[in-house]
Amino acid sequence: MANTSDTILTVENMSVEFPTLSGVTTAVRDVSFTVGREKIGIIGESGSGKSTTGRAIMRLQPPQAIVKANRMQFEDIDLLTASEEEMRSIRGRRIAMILQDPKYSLNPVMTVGEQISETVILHERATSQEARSRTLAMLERVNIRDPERVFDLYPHEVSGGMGQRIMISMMLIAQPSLIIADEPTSALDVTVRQQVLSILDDLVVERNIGLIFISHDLNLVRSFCDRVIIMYAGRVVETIAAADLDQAQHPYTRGLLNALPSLDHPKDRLEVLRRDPAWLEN
Amino acid sequence: MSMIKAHHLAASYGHGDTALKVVKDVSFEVQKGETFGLVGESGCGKSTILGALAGRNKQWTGSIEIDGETIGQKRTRAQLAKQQLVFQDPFGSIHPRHTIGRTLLEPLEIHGKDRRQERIEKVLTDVGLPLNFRYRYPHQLSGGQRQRVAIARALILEPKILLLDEPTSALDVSIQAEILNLLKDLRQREQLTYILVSHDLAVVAHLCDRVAMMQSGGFVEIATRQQLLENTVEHAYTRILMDGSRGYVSERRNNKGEALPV
Amino acid sequence: MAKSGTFSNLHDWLISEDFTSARQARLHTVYLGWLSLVANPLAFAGFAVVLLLVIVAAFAPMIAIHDPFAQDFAMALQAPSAAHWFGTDEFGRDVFSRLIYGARTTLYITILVTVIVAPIGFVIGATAGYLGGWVDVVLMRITDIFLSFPSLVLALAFSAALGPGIENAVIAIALTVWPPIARLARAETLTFRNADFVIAAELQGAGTGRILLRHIVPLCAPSIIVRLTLNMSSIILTAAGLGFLGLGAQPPMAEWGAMAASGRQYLLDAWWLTTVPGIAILTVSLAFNLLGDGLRDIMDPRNG
Amino acid sequence: ATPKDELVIAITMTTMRGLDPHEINQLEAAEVVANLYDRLIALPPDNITDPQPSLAESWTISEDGKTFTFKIQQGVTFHSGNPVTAHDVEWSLHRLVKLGLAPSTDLRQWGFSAKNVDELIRAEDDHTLVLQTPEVWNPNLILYSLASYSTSIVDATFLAGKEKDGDWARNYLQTADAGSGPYSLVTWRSNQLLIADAFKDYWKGMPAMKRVYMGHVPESSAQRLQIDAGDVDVATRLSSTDLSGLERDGKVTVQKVPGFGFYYLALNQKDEILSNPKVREAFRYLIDYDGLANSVMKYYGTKQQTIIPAGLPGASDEMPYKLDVDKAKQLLAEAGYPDGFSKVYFAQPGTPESELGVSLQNSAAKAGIKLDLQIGDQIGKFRSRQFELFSSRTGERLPDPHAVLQSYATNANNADDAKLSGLVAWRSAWDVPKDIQDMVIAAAHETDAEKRDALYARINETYLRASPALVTSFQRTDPKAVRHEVKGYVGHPTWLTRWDTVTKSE
Amino acid sequence: MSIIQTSEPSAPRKSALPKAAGKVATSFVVILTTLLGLMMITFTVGRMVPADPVIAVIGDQADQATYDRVYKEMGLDRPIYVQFAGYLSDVVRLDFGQSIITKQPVSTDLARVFPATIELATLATIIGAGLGIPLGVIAAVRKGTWVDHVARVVGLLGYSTPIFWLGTIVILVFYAHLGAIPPGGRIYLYDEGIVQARTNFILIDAALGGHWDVFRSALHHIIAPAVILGYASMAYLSRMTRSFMLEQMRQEYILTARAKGLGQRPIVWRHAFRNIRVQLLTVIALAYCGLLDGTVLIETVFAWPGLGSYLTSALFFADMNAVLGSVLLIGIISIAINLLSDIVYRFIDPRTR
Ligand SMILES: Nc1ncnc2c1ncn2[C@@H]1O[C@H](COP(=O)(O)OP(=O)(O)OP(=O)(O)O)[C@@H](O)[C@H]1O
Ligand SMILES: Nc1ncnc2c1ncn2[C@@H]1O[C@H](COP(=O)(O)OP(=O)(O)OP(=O)(O)O)[C@@H](O)[C@H]1O
Ligand SMILES: [Mg+2]
Ligand SMILES: [Mg+2]
Ligand code: NI
Repeated sequence: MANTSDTILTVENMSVEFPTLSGVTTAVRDVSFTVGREKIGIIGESGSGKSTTGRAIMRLQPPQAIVKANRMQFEDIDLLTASEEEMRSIRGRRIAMILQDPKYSLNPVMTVGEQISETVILHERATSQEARSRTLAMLERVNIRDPERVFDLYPHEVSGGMGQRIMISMMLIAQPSLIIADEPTSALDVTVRQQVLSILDDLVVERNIGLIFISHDLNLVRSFCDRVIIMYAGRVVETIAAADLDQAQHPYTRGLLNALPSLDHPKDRLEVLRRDPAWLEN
Repeated sequence: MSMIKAHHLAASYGHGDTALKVVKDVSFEVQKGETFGLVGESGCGKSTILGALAGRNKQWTGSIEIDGETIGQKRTRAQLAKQQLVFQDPFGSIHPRHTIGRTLLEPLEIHGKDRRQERIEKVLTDVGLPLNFRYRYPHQLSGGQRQRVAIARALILEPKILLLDEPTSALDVSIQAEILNLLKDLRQREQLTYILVSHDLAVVAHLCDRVAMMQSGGFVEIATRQQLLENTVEHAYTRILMDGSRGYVSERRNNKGEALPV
Repeated sequence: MAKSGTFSNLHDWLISEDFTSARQARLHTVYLGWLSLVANPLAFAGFAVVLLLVIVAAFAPMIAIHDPFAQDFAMALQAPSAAHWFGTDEFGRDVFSRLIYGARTTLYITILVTVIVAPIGFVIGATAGYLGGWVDVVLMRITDIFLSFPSLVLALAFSAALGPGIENAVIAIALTVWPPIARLARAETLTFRNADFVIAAELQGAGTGRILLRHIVPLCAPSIIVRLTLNMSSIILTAAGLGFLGLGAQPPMAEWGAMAASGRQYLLDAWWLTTVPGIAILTVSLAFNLLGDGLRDIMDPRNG
Repeated sequence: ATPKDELVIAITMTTMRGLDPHEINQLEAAEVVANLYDRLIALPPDNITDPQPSLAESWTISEDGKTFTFKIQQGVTFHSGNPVTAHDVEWSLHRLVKLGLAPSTDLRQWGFSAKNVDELIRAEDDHTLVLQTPEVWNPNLILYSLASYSTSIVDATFLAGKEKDGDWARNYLQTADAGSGPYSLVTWRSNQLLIADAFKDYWKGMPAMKRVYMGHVPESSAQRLQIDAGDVDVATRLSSTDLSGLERDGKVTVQKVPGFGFYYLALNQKDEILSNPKVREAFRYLIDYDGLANSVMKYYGTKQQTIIPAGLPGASDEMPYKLDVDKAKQLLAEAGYPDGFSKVYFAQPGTPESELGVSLQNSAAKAGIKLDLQIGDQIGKFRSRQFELFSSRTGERLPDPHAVLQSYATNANNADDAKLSGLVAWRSAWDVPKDIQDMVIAAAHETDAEKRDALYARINETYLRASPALVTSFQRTDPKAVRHEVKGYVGHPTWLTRWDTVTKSE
Repeated sequence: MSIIQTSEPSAPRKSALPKAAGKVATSFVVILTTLLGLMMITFTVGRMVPADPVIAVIGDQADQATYDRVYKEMGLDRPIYVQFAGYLSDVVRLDFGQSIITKQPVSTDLARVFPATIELATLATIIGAGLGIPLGVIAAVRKGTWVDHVARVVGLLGYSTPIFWLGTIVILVFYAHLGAIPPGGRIYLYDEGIVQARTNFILIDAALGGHWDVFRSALHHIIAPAVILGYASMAYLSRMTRSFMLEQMRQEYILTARAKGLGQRPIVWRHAFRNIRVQLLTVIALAYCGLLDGTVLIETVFAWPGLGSYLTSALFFADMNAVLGSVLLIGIISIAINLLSDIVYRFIDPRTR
């Protein structure tokens, strides 16, 4: 279980709204949770507001989005009132973010090394020499065998798994205390996924930091995370320890679990989720 | 009676020195009403095999027999209608500027079929979509609904075989369940034969009778459903895939060091 | 704004996504396009000017206050006045009336070129893109040859060769306008060529013609329409440029470019002769650009 | 503003094609050649019919009127430093005739040909040149011809070194000069500019303007702006409007240099409709003489409806025609075309030709004649008789009625294959009435001035009544705008405007 | 897992050389066929022009014998394919023949007029790119704000203005009424003949010869036409830059960069702009070729003695050799510019290396 004494992030009643032509859509509604030095998973269907939540924490929501909350506290910083200047010094240094597909989330015309060392130079005013050696060390840390060579490669020259490890090293090089990973492995093969996750797992445990792991793979979250937040249509319907997922109470969570085909408990017909409008009322 | 017979099938892309042999000598048979699975990591050639069977990929060697008829590189319309492909991405596989009705009408026009409205209504009902959906455009449909449309389009020519290329991997689990159920029902009702590509062994085990494990263009093992469920598969690679579909296996917890067996 | 009952019913019917017929589905799309056009003030302004141009061209004889061809040397080079809103030209003809009739010429050239060029460009480009291989190589080589001339130079060369005259100008301009359309059509076709829905149609036995016409055309249409609209502006400018160099429309036909050009001789004494048609060209060309730009936002959001 | 000792002239250079005096056929080039070269004889611009000595210090004409003996001035040198001798004159005139290009008509019309010229034009010694004519002509015609730019004297010795493959140094002379005139060519860049420097050893003394620039300024308004601002001294291609404007502003004088040529409308006589005399007559009522005269043609022409140019023997100021659409309609009806007809009409580009075309098109339309006006360079079609209506202007360069009449009123053989394409009458396929043709020939041979004048008066009369296929409306004038401080720049009716007489005040 | 550990970039690099050679060979063939096509078109056009080249030489009043002789001299009696073949073989020997109008070898003429056009087009491109690219970037970054709207209207106006008309108005206002600019041409007529023509770029020649007054005069003359052309090209470049930038700003890697804590400036210039350099280059190359178009009109208006005016007068007076020569030159230049941008493209974009 998470140790509440060590809370890194507290979110209370956060909502994110998008004004559109046909009125205001509320992508996230009254979401509350805390993150400690633990791996917390967020699951839910597509469009349930997982990514929006993650980005709102970093204040990286699209410019037209409106974020409201009673409280958004990250360590000693009030994310609701922090200036853009302050946010910039927090992003990448104290809160980092890993995105889904390394193919698109790395700049195609900058070398891998350049992109990683940029973070160090930015946040720690390191010289490029220092940055380079830090980068090489970090690449080695994520199990890249020939960091010197990889440093000068361009993103299109590395494989997906390697790209995701580069992404991890880029985000962890400045030693943040919270990482938000938005489906970091869903673009990867099963075999590679395992490897990337174990590196991430190691780093989080080793540095004793918090991880928000966004995914829609129930099995993955169950086995990887400590705690799971289940979202439905922008709301948190349930928060539960990963180990207790099978005992989940909310019909939505249950529905998801039952809809899953399983090697261990084969079923002839899968159960179909029946949505209850009542779930939309908090 | 076997519906599909592939013998020493090999397929490649490109010409001359840039030619790339992607599928190397696979042979298999699928019985009528059977569902045959194909699993393997990205790029190992799963879609290419389906392409060769469907008539999309014309650069293949070996022999293919469908419904007792030997198939050449060029096919007649009737031969094309015997098997239909369902694609992975429900957002890219339906013409964005055709209404659903139009999309379903198209194959009927190509094949000069009669009773067109009747057939469209039937197939929409078959896949569980309301009839007035035929006036909608794809962007007005959810992913699951679109995948139903894609299946409907495949079914409207009354094929004997459906070639399913990761039909649910872009969908949420709840919707995946609906589609998988639909596929099961259809198979039973229409006496269809499936080849299903997936990277989720759980899905494969749910639907398939037999499954071929692929690695870099070849089959490493063909396992039965029973073997999967009983966890008695032989090949190491198959095991990795099985572990993968169960979720994350912590190495720290296993305390096995960093490298995993290949 | 309070809407009358029938209108709001119609609006609701058009906006509803719960279609009961194919016609409603089509009207719905058109209506949404219209709504977004109205919502984009610049594009709407462009549309309004284009509409005005069409109306002016259609009703020229009623709008023109004088005979645009009637000469009277006694009245030559009169400054703008109540009788002659935009003054008179070197032959004493009423510039306003000529301007009105010039709208016909402009529209005639623009539409004719577009009508010629759109199918040619599309067929060549889409065929090249869809079939690929040597067909692509040959067609694109021809396209490139035409593209390697700056377009005005090419139009100039052709209309000089064909001789002056508006039909020849149309042909000459068309010769310079089709290659970019072909390129665009090819590029668009290539992006859809391997789309799953095209492959699905192929696997159901659809032939090349069917795929091009039924599947590729509706997809390329938005960007081609946008390009054609934007092109109209450059057609107008090229036509005016030809008129300016003495090719294109021949006297006594009123053509804005030629009017501006011949007015240049009288620039210092009769500024209105050059200025007025110049502003007309500018306005209409700007209108087509605004409209095209707006249409791009509406029909082809990819190009932001 | 322009420097005090330099002259800047704005012209249109598009038709200037080379500077070989024996090849060119165009006004602007002629002005350049006039200053790079000298001729045996000069015609003063203010008394154009009075031949004056130039390189020939004197001449005698034999009793029978066929032999002309010229004494060549001594001590004159070419720009190369070579002395000017009778041999140079002989070589130059032979060159003109033997090259046989457009300007060679000036001599060939009198019977000189490549075959006989060696014999007929001879240098007796360094300072004597003898010229014999095959027939008796009015001697003025010969003298005028020897004052034409085409009979410019070139440096034979110098050009001998420039000759290639027996081309008479033609290639060289296109873009260079080998003359003895007051100016020598420094640079000529086609369609851009020409620079000529004063020749310091010129036999009349070095000209005041040390350097002359001719710049290509094709736009009338640009020329006007520049002359107005003082960036050029002389401008020669201004529209009538701009000329009026300039005159109004008072910084320039506008010279209307008279020329011996007409603005004409040619009606192809091979065309059934157009060959109807009534139809031809009708066109004469469809030109807005007065409207044009006060606007477009204000500086470009003077109304002249008869065939002999004003200022020449036999000229008449009779103006029987005016714009009269009703009369034209009536004539058309009489001719059998009460509803008019449609024809293609070629007009030359540029001012004022295109305006003339537009104007005619307009008034013709009122009479029911639909003219499909095509403005463009269609001379080739005119020459080969492939046209219906054609209008342009001519510029004859001899100050004698014969020059105009020969082209407009003789047509020895109207057959297509006669190819007398130098004559506008032939080009119009007009079989000129025999009596007119005979009179024209007779007048050229006539040596008695009074008889000649009478003959020309009769020709003029007869021609007018013949309802000719060539409708002449305006006699050509060439306007030149000259800034007030420029003195001595006098436009020459036969295109030989000189720069060595120019000075600048202030 | 070894499959993933090693990436594959070394494999294609080995075979890069013969591949590149093949590429060069094909692009050579491509260029040759394009040139041939180009010449075929221009040659046909040349033969179709109604003006009679013989009359252009001999003048209106010459008689038929002269006409016939010159007709033969110019080789017009030979069959058209023979003429074309003859022309081709001359061109291969870099002999474009002689111009009827200037009586000079066309190659000499081109060497004279082309620098004038290049000078103008280059300055215009510098102006256009110098203003247009930053404007486009700012418009994209401030999408939807007034800056964007102003940039859009300015850009569309630039697209829509008839360039010859703008030139005319500029002359009327700035020369006739304000006297702020010279009337046209490259320098004042009376400054001609001072500077020794070495490169035919008047600015360079004047500077080389130390004639600073002429240099100033030349600069003074080039400004108005260059600014007008530059405006047109600025309009184009800013629109293209804007849409390229917008597309890049939508990309995931921009989100990554922001997540790193980068400020707006490095995100825009170091990340997004770097990605559009290649596209921009292509567009600038296109704009440069397009300027050759604009020069036809602007040279007419400003009496600029460049390729544009040379070509126009050649066309109108049936000076076929000159037309073919200059069109060929224009074609070659635009092919060369595109080729160059292609090469630089390969050089700066790591994905195509
Ligand atoms: N820029 C935007 N404008 C308007 N609505 C938006 C915008 N971005 C997201 N939304 C809406 O917000 C909701 C939540 O989106 P979000 O991307 O957070 O979902 P998600 O849970 O991450 O889904 P997925 O699993 O597909 O990534 C969606 O309904 C979406 O339509
Ligand atoms: N059109 C093509 N041209 C060239 N190579 C291709 C083409 N399509 C696929 N390939 C290559 O063939 C190999 C097999 O591709 P295929 O699509 O069959 O893999 P897959 O097993 O379906 O993978 P995934 O799970 O990612 O869909 C891959 O290495 C791919 O790069
Ligand atoms: Mg998401
Ligand atoms: Mg696949
Ligand atoms: Ni076998």
